[in-house]
This record gives sequence, structure tokens and C-alpha cells, in this order.
Amino acid sequence: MIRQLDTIAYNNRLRAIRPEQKVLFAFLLLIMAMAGSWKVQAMITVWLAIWIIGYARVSWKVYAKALGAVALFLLMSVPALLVSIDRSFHVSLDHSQLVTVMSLLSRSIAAWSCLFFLLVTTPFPEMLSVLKRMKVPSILMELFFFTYRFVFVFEKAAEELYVAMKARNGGTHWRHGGMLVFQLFQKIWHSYEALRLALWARGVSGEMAYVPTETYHKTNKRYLWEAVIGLSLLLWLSMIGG
Amino acid sequence: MLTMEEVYYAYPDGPCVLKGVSLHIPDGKKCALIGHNGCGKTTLFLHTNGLLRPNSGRIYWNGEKMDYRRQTLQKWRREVGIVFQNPEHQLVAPLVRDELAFGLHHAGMAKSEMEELMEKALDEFGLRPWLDKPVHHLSLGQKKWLTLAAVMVMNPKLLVLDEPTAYLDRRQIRRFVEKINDIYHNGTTVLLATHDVDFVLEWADIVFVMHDGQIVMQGAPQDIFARQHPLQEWHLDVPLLASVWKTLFPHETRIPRNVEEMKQWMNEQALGTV
Amino acid sequence: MLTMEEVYYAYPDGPCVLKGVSLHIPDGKKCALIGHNGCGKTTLFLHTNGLLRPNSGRIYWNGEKMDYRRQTLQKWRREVGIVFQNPEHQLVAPLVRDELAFGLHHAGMAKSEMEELMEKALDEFGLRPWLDKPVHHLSLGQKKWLTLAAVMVMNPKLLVLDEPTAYLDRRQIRRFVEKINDIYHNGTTVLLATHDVDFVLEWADIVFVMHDGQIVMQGAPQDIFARQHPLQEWHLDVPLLASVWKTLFPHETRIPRNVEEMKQWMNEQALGTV
Amino acid sequence: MKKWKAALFLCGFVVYFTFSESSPALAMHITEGFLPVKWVIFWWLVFLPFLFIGMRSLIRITREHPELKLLIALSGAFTFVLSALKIPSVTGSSSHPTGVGLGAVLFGPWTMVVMGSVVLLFQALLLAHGGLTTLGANAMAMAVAGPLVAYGMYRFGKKWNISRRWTVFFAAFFSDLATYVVTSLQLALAFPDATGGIAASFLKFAGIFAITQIPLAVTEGLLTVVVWNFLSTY
Repeated sequence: MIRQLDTIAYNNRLRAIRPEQKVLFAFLLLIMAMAGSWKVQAMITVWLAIWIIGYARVSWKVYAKALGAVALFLLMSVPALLVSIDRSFHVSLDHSQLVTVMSLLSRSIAAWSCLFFLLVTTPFPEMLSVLKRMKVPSILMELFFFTYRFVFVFEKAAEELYVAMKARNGGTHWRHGGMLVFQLFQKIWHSYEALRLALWARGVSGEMAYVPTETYHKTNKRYLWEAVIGLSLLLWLSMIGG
Repeated sequence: MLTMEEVYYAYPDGPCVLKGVSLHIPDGKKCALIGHNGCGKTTLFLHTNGLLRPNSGRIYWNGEKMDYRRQTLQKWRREVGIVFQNPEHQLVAPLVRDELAFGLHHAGMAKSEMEELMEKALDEFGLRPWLDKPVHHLSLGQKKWLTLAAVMVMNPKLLVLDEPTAYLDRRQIRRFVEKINDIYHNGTTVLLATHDVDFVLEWADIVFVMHDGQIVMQGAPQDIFARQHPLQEWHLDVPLLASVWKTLFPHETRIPRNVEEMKQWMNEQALGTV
Repeated sequence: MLTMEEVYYAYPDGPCVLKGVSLHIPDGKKCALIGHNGCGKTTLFLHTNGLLRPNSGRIYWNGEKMDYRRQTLQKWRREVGIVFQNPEHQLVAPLVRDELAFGLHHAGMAKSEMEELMEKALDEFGLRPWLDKPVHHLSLGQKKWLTLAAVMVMNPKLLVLDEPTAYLDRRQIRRFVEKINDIYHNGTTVLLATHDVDFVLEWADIVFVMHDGQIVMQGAPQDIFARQHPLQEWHLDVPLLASVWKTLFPHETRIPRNVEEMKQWMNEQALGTV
Repeated sequence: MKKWKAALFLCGFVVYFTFSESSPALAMHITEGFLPVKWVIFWWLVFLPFLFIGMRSLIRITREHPELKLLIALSGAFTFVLSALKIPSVTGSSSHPTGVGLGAVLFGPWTMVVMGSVVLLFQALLLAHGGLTTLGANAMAMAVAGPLVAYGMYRFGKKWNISRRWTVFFAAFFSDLATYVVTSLQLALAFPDATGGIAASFLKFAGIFAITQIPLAVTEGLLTVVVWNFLSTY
């Protein structure tokens, strides 16, 4: 799942658009989703689905699967909101809460759409370079960049270890989970020693700073116009309280 | 022994890797698979004991068409042992003895039988001195040796090896190959993937050439490597011995499999011309 | 260029790995280091730019005796580039472009100079199509290529490579070797460790044979590989070409370096006998 | 009649989640947009001081030893991969405490606050689990309460000479539990019960999540003990 979504972020049709624009777009929509009415939220959800599936060309199966994962949490919380308990532990269905639940669902799905739009259209390092320009402390930035690189080293190691376990009919017992975690932990030390040497060999020592380079992007007028008009429309809708 | 018919496979959301592989691994032969990196060799190996399930196509093991039910898989995986390329990502247990016991635990064996098999493997692979060592204290060559032992302790009928000789030095390679030959002589069919074409020429009974997700050529190594032209097209090298031989005798169609055979043939030719 | 004199080194709490290494890497030569796994090759390499500090012995770089002060080290490490065996343990940046810029940034370079060097490396290594790709989407061969580019972008005077060809297929090896030759012709001295003795015979100007923490033999590959007996003692193989040649002409002391040379010599011999 | 319906409804969910394929642990992250704006701001404000202290300690450590950046990043990646992988034997376990707990002992609890938050941000931006608006709340539960409880238990066990095995088990178990209790509390505060108020709401949320979280805390504890045993023996 990690690798799949990450790959989409690099290969989708909207990758070439400046990351700042995508981040701003998603962020503005997120604010409207949080503050707006259910109509606004529904529009955001549908509009972003068009962006994700239509413009970015993310397969609808991937979209549906990710949506399902979110729905899981939402559905799990619904009974707690709908069922009411009074002091004598009398359980009853609270119909007045139905409206709250519905608005909660529409807000969550809309807000989630904003997040998902961002993550399938913008590669992680490019999102980070936006953060970097927003003057996020460099210690955090370096941690983000290095961590991101190593996530895929460990993911591959974990995957291969797991396949090797399965090849010998293992991987079914929780003790095997422990073994796998232990092996991965060993890898940390091993990689750490090796990486440290390799970096020293390249003359990197002392601060060990990380400076992202500029990626070249272009602005797509067609998408820009749609975004601006759409955002204005939604803003107007929220203002008149539609 | 193992037959694949028109096997297609694509990773989820990825491009197609196997594009209609058909091959037959006969019982009791030394088989080698060659092909450049990225042609689908590793993916093919993951199909040999059901770790991946083909999108379409059929796989037969000992004449039986394989389904992917739990029981079938368990038996199948016990009978086909795979040694993967990178030992760092294959050894799971913290101790050498646990690593050996790992597969046996799941074969549903009695304890006494398990111990017997362990003892046998310990002797065969000379592992006694390492028994209580943690796996991460071993060198890369020793780890590779251990992965082989941990697979062979299960007594598989088919042994599949992915790049068994990479990163090993000559002495380690020689020892590894000797062991593989022992295994073969004890009745296990062997299938391996390698880039070392000189080794393939000397060792293999059957060579499968893979290119772009298909088996494009198969046969005895002497025949395969005698045809330089198609090999170059698939970015494969001709064995050094073959190119020496072709340089010496451009009109010979046979190829010697090793230096001794070459010497012998040359003597015969010398006698013939005399 | 680089000279080591009686270098001893033991890892903390470990056995002695280098036991008095003395060697001299001359300027502008192709040097190869051979020896079985565990003989100390990698440890030796870690001394070539001060990553490890010898317990005793002296190291000279360009005639200057190296101390281990910060400034000396920084300059030294910029002038000696090392490509390690495993690219996963060398690449730290998520994007290809950042990986290239990483070393340059730490060399304290101005932005314009940095960009110029980057552009040059991009063209030389044909990296433009990968520029915005994440490192984890590259194959092993591509990662290896990238580590070489990331080291060469710094323009070192000595390039040290540990097992550059392991896990690569023939096509990738050929491309890698071509690039190393280009680098050599542009004025960088190259030192590499490998198990592929056939490659060493054809490629190297000087071969160093390492055994048990010492350099036991050095010289031109034709001379080194002509002496079969000591090589076997150090668990090293004789190149296939050398053994073919010895089989054909047991009394010849020279060894051809490649198939073409062999052919030429044979023609000469044929003419000589006629 | 109403009661009967409600009971059926709940039963349906129990069955659904017990047999659901997806890793239930991820359900403990509060989804993007789930909390109302005022609670978003509240939890971010509560979280920021912790993040600030964590970053100060991180900057101090890495100034002295710059190469520790690598080690911390490696540990962060390790924790993230454990929490995101779907491996049957680890299923149902977020393995978050395993990674976080080990890290807390290695680097101290404050560095873990930053690392835990980094992992949460990665989960939001790489997998869309959790979210940006809910990051403050989630971080309080997972990156602050979890590691602090784990570290506290570890110190407590050390001080009173409790067997190492049990200490590690309880450290992982209680840090899981702490995460779960804090999340339930956050939800209860945001969505109080119409008649029973916050207390009743807390009981409801805690009750529902108990189905997955209590067995999970036990497996998590066991898993951590296994790993700890391996680590301390070899």
C-alpha cells in the first residue's frame, strides 16, 4: 500500500504542476470543508473525485480502497454517536443525533478527500520542499527527508523477509512477527554503521545538513482557471450559507 | 516435475512481468535459467512454489494442477525449496539452530524426527561449530551457506537458487557448487539463475533463456551457446570458452564444456589431421 | 599517488585485520585488488581516505603524510571517492537530483559552481530522464550507477570501487566498465576490488594480491596470473583464459590478456612455425 | 424494540470488525475532518508545547552527535514500516509501541515525541491514515501519551526490580492502553452524549474500541517481549 500510493504520486498526470499550487488548493478546500455546510462538503468531495480520478488518472479501484479504509473508522464511531446511554445504563437510539452524524460523515469524507488529493498528486519530497519554504525548522526537515528514504529500504527488507518466511510455510505465528521485527531492528544498526561511513567518505560530516534542490515545474492554465473559479464558487456558496 | 503453461503475471498496478511463460523442469536434471536483470527471473521463481499466483495460466507440480488452497500450498512449499538472492533478507531467526528448525516446525513433524533431520543437516553442512551463534555474527558467505542448509533440512524435491554465487569468492563458489552437486546426486532436482555463463556451460543439463517475460530458448548448453547471434540480441554474453573455441575453430559447431574437454577435442583433432 | 607503509589495523575488540600492508598506487594507472572474502580488502579501502585510522603505520597522499585533523580529512575525502559494495547503504536522499547535490553542498561550493558540476554529471552519466525520480524506484543496477555518478560529481583524483560488478548482468557490467574507462581516460586513477579475475586480466595495469591482511604479490596481470601455484595457495582462481592458454601451450610464459590477443599470438606462432 | 435494534446493530459491528480484513489498529487514528474546528485547535495547542520540548532535546542531541540524525531517521522509518505493514502475524497490532517503546529506551522519551509525530505525519501524507487537522489529537494519544507511559513503566519496573519480561510487557501493554483511553477521551469530549454527557460518551467509545484494542494491547505486549528477548540475548 505504501509503495502503491507513493508510485502514483510520482506518475500521476498532475505531477508537473507546482507543488505550492496543489498544497494551497488542498489547504483552502480543507478549510472550507471544515467550516462549510454539508452542500459545500458534498461538492468538494465530488469535485475532488473528478480531479483525482479524472485529471490525475488515479484508478478508481485505488480510490475506492482508500475510501473504504476511512469508512471503517467512521462506521466504527457511528454507533457510539447514535446510541445514547443514560444514568441507569438505559440504552436507546438517539434520533436527534442523526443530523450530527450525517454532518460529521460529510465533513470527514470531504476533508479526507483534500488529504488524499494531495498525497496522490504530489510526491512526498515535493510536499516537503513546500514546508521547507514555509520555514519549518531544518532539524525536522532533515528528519523527514532521511526517514522517507529509509522507509522504502525497510519496506523492501520486510517484504523480502516475509516472502522468505512464507516460502518455508512460516509467517503464521506471532513469534514470527517478533523475529521479523528483530531482524529489521538488526538492519537499523547495520545500515546505520554503513551509511555513516559512506557519508563520511563523501566528506559529509559535522552538520550533515540536507538541502533539497529545486524541481522544475510548470503551471497549467486550464487547471488553474478551474481551481480559481471552483474555489470562488464554493466560497460564495459558503458565504450565502447554502 | 514442474510445468508452467502460458503463465502471465503483473504486479498490482505494475506492468506485466511474465508474458506467457511456458517451461518444463524435468525430474533429475540440472537446470539453469539465464537472462539479463529485470527480465522476470525472480518473479518466475516466486511462482515455483505458489508464493505468487499467476493472473492466468496453469502450473503443474508432479503432474498435478496446483490450486492455491492452504493444504496444497503447504505441501507444495515443503517440496520446493527456494534460496533467494540476498541472504540478509532471508534469514529470520536470531540463532543458527532456530533458523534450521524454522521450516521443520511447520511441517507438522514429530519432535524426534525433527531432531534427526537437524542432526543430519548439521553434519552435512558442517554447521556444528556455529550452532549457538547468532545469525548476524556470520559473514555473508556463511549466511549464504546457512540459507542453503535451512532450505535443505526440509528435504525438498526441487531446489531453486537465485544467483547463488553473487558476492562469493572463488573458494566459496567452489564449495557451494560442490554442495549443490552433492544435493543433486542425492536425488534433488536443481534449478538456478545466474549471470555466470561459463559456469552454466560446464554445469547445466538444460538451459532456459529468458527475455522480457518469456522463455525464448531452451536446450543443452552446448547448443544454446553455439548460437552467438540471438544471444547478443538478448544482451547475454557468450561464455569465454565458447568464444575462444570459435576463434580457434570458426567452423566447429560443437562447443567444449570445460577446459579438459577442449584439450581432449584438440588432441583428437591433432590426431585426426596427423 | 597513494602510499601505505606498514599499516596495521584491528577493529576495537576484534582481531587484527591489516597486518602490515604496504602498497603504492601510482598516478594514472588502472589498479585491481584481488583476494578472497575476509582477507581485509574492505578494511583497506576504508583507509584510503581516512575513514579508519591505522593503529600503526603511515599513509601518504600525493607525497604528503596524512594526519587526521579535520581540514586534512575534508580535503583528502574530496580527492578520494569511494563507491561501496551495497548502494542501499550509500544513497541517502529521496530524489536522484538531491543525491547528486548532497556531496557538493557539503563541499561548501557556491550555488553556480554546484549547478555547473551537476549539469556536467547529468550529461556524462545520462541521468536527465531520472532526475525527478525517487531513488527507490531505481533498479539495483541503476542505483549502482547513481552511486558512481554521485561520487564522480565531486571530481575525485582517485576513485576506489568495492566489487563494482556484483549482481550486475553482462550488459550492465559492460556499460559500467566503459564508464570507468572513460573516467580513467579523463585523468582519474582507479582502484577496484573484484573476484572476476578474467576481467582483471584484461583490464588492469597493476594487480595487488591480498591475503590475510597483507599484500602478498603485486605486478602486471600477465605476470601475476602466469604463476598458478601461489595463487591456488591463496584460494584464488586462475583466469579461464590463462588456463586455456596454459593447456594449449604449456611452455609459454606469457599470457594473452583477451581473446583477440590470444588469436593474434596464435597467428604469429603459426607463421613462426611455417 | 429500540433496545433490541441497537443491540443487533452493535453485534453486527462486532462481527464485522472481528472478521474484517483491514488492520483494525489503524482505526485508532482519528480520521481527517472528524473533530470539530474548536477541538482541532485545542488539541494542536495542547500538543505544540510537547513538540517544542521534544525538538529542543532533539536539537541538543544532534548538535553533539550529527550522525544521530541518521539513526533517528532509521528508527522512524522502522516504526513507520512496522505500523503500516500488513503481516498476518503482526495483524491487529499497530506495532507502534514496539517501535516507539524501543526508541524511548534508546533515545529518551522526548526524542520519541518528535519521532512519533513524524511517523504520524508520514501516515497522514503517505497513506491518508489519520489526518492533518487531527494530527494534534492523534499525536497527543500516540506520540505523547504512549511513549511517556511506556517510558514511565520501564523506569518503574527498573526501580522496583520487577522482572524485565513483565516490565517490557506492561510497558507495551499500558502504552497501547493509554493511547486507546486518550483517543476515546478526545472523542468523548468532542461528542458528548445527549443525555449522559461526556462520561457516558467516553464509555461508549471506550466500549466499542475495547473490542479491538484490548486483545491488541495483549498481542502488542507479547510481541514486544519476544523482540526484547531477542535483543537482550543476542
